[in-house]
Amino acid sequence: MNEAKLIDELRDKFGESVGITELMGQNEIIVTVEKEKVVEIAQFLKDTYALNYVISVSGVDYPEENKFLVVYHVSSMSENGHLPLVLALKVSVDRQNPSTPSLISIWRSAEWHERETWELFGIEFNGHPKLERLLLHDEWEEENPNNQFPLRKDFLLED
Amino acid sequence: MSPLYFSVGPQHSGSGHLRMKIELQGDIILNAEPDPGFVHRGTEKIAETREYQQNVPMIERQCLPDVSSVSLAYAMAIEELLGIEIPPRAQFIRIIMCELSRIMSHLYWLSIMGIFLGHSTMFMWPFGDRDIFIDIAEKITGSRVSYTYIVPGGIRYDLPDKIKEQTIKTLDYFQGRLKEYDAIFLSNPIFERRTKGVGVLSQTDAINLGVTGPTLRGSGVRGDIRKGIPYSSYDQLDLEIPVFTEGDSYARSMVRFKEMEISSSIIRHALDNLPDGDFAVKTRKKVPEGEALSRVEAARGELACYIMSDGTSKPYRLKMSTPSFRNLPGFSLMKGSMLADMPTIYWSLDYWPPDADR
Amino acid sequence: MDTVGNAFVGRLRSVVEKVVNGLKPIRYLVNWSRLYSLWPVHLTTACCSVEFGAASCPRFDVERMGMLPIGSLRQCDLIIIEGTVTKKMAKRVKKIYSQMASPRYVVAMGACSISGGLFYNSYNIIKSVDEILPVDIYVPGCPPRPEALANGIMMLQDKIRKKQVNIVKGE
Amino acid sequence: MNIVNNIENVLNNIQIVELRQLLLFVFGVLRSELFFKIIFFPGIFTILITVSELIWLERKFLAKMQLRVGPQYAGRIGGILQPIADFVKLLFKEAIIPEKADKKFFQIVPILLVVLATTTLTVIPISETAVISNLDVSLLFTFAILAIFPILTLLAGWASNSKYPFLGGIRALFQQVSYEVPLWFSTLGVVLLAESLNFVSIVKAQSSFWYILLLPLGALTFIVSMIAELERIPFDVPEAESEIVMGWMTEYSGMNFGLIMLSLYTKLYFASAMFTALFLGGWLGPSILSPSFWFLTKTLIVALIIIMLRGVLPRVRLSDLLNIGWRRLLIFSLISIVWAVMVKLFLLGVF
Repeated sequence: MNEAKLIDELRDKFGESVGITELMGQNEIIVTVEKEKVVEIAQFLKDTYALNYVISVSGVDYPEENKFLVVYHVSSMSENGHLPLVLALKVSVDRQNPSTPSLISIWRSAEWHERETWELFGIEFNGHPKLERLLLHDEWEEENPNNQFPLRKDFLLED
Repeated sequence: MSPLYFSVGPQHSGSGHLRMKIELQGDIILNAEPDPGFVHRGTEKIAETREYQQNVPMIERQCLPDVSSVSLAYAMAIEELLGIEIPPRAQFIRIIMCELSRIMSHLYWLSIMGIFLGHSTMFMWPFGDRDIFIDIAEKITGSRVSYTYIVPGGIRYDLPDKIKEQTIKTLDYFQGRLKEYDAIFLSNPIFERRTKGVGVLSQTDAINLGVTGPTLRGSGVRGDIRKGIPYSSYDQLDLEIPVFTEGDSYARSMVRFKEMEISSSIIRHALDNLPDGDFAVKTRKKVPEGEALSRVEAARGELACYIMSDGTSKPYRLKMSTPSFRNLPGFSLMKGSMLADMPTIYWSLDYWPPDADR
Repeated sequence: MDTVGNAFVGRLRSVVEKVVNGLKPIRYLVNWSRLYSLWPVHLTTACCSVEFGAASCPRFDVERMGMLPIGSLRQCDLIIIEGTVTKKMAKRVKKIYSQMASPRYVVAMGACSISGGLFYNSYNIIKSVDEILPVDIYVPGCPPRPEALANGIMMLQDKIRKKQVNIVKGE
Repeated sequence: MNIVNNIENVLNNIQIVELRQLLLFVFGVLRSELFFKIIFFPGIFTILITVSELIWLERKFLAKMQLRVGPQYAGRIGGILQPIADFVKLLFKEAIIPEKADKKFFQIVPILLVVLATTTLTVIPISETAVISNLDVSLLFTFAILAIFPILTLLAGWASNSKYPFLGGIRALFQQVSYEVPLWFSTLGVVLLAESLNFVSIVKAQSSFWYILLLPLGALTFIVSMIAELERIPFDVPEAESEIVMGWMTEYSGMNFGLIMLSLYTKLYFASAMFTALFLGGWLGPSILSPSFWFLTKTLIVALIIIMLRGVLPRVRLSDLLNIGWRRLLIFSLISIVWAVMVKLFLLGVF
């Protein structure tokens, strides 16, 4: 599983929609992808490279660049264990109306992660069956009406 | 008869700090949906306001029964960012601490499994034996449960002398105790009757749902980071992964039970050929810009710690993908099972609510 | 709840209360019985529950002081707040405390329940349990050692020993 | 006995006729032997003392099995006063009656439970003479009383009008009804051998051989189905802590709960007493000790075995519970009846 081959194959198959790709550490690839093509790329990765096991979905807030970054960490798990490859699929999302297609149809294990990212960041995952309150309590909206998403940078903690 | 909705709330001797919304028809559970969040303290948000070193005690409070794995994942991510190499002695001591906390976490799991099945002696025996392991940890790190012993750059101080004899003596005593647990509880016909064929998770479902740890290894998948992607010199140790293929609560329980023996043999092996040399490396407060992902096999499953740093001394974004959160899909196993199976399935996932809510 | 029923009903209750408080030996007997059978509620709020479990394990057995972990909430009279109380948990803790039969006692265990502890600037926790419950005993520590919890229970027992007995309403 | 005489003279020369007759009657009752039996020896005092001792014994014995100490400070010597502390605390605790609950039945059930549990003990002979009511159908009498318990537990669960007690009540009904059938079949063997339904004559008939030696299978089915009657681990399903909190006892608090606990342990004492009377030859034993002492030690040993099971076995699932009840135990009890017939014929010398 050499990583370079994967990056080239991704490049020629999806061309411009695959943004910056780099090699990190021993066997970790970072691929930034546009919002529209993320579902097909994910499907392609799952079929050809058997990346079927989501490790984590984390949202990152860049207020100065006015964008969110949704990072899918995916690795491949087979019957006899882990394969060392980890791919960080990054999707950049506009900060004003943050919404990105949910990858739950491809990776079933991303369901709870996406739901948590929606609750703490406010990033809409359209196509997600159950975007409901998960960790915060029910009266969360009434208590802080102006900014409901704690993990955003502009949500300040009182010290 | 119309279905009976009721919530197995945070105050219930059959659920930890978690609420389960259960829909019951007669004695069969139609739908069981977990409602986590009762211990969500927002550690990821607080971590952004504190230095790297200050975060270690707070991150450990996530999973108090199994502390060393959490701090190891955090430390390894920062070391990857700093690009420093940990001396072999520190790596071996880290392995010893992780395996010790794995045994303690599995003992904690075994005692709660006992009380959930109504076996009060099985609550007391493992808890009492966990205390002799706590003595070793207390002698090494100075505190009973939250050690903050594994820090970015190695470990805080070296092993005290005469710790080897005490550990070997404890492990020998523990071998005998494991046989007694097996005799009174695990090979008890009622235990087998209550856990065999209960909450069956097939191999493909296990991979699709993304569960991890003993829940995964109970369904026939040989998924263990210590073997797959060896870290902190686990590759120098011979490691045998217990895998069961039935995928029911009994398989998951036996995986954890076998792991206790393997962990004690790892500790013995690590203690025998412990390299000498210094035990820590000087680290800078400011971490260079970049991002790092570290994966560690905690007692409950694979723990991934993802840190993005922006060059300052505080993390820009810290994400801990904890094993309990990733075992949440396991609750769907309760559909169609009897109400009496609810505690068995719930605790065979070894779900620790603060670990999942962070 | 006005219908605070008791083994002594109607006017008998105030008579018995006058007698019990008047006569020292009877008051001593009632207080003695209350402090030697404190039944804790089965409620774990956060990570201090590991040390409460260790406190009820064979080494630091709290059952020596008569603490029988009983299942239902109606029969318990001691609630131990083990660790951080998040806002979601606070609603339930208030409801649980109101469902317990009086006389009921509260032990705040761990720095998080006393003053917010390690997570003082979190957006989702109650700074200290005093905001929602009348606390009797504070057990500091993060997590406090089982001996500290046992010492807290003993301090609660001394407090009950000196307490005025009133049967009608909860303290 | 001169105290009795001069009290009688004082009473005789009271002028007011009615008062004299009343006091004489009351004095007669106080001196009567039945009053002594009801209040003191096999009656209320012994029951209360043995029951509180059983509670203490269970907590200490379980603690010893779990390598810990158990109640120690309540009463200096090993926590001996722990049951009394619990009892007095519950007396002075607030007894909450939920609004939604059906108040009448909610409060009647604990009282009825205690009353029924103690009435069953009137027929068990502690020694030759120390039996309160020596009915000649005393075994049938216990049949009747024990048949009422499932109705009461269901009533308790239903009257509390909330989810967990309702489930617990239904489960208790399943369990106790399905385990009464093998319970009574297993006693048929004893009745066959002793040719009488009276406990005293059953015990007398065991002077040569204890029935546990003649009918081991009957004794086994009796003890297993009796544990199911008592809702004790491993048949703890109606108040399965980790599933339905405390089952039908969830809503009870204060003295109501105290009475229920009292009735539970009285039933435990009654179960072991009945087992000793039927199978272990009640008060029969070498004469170095007094007969009632023999009876109490045997009951204690049987109670210890029942308590030991609580420390050793986990809880059975509801479906297996009913399986064991209807399939296995019923067959065992039928086999034990056939076995008893064979033993009877052998004793009569037919073979």
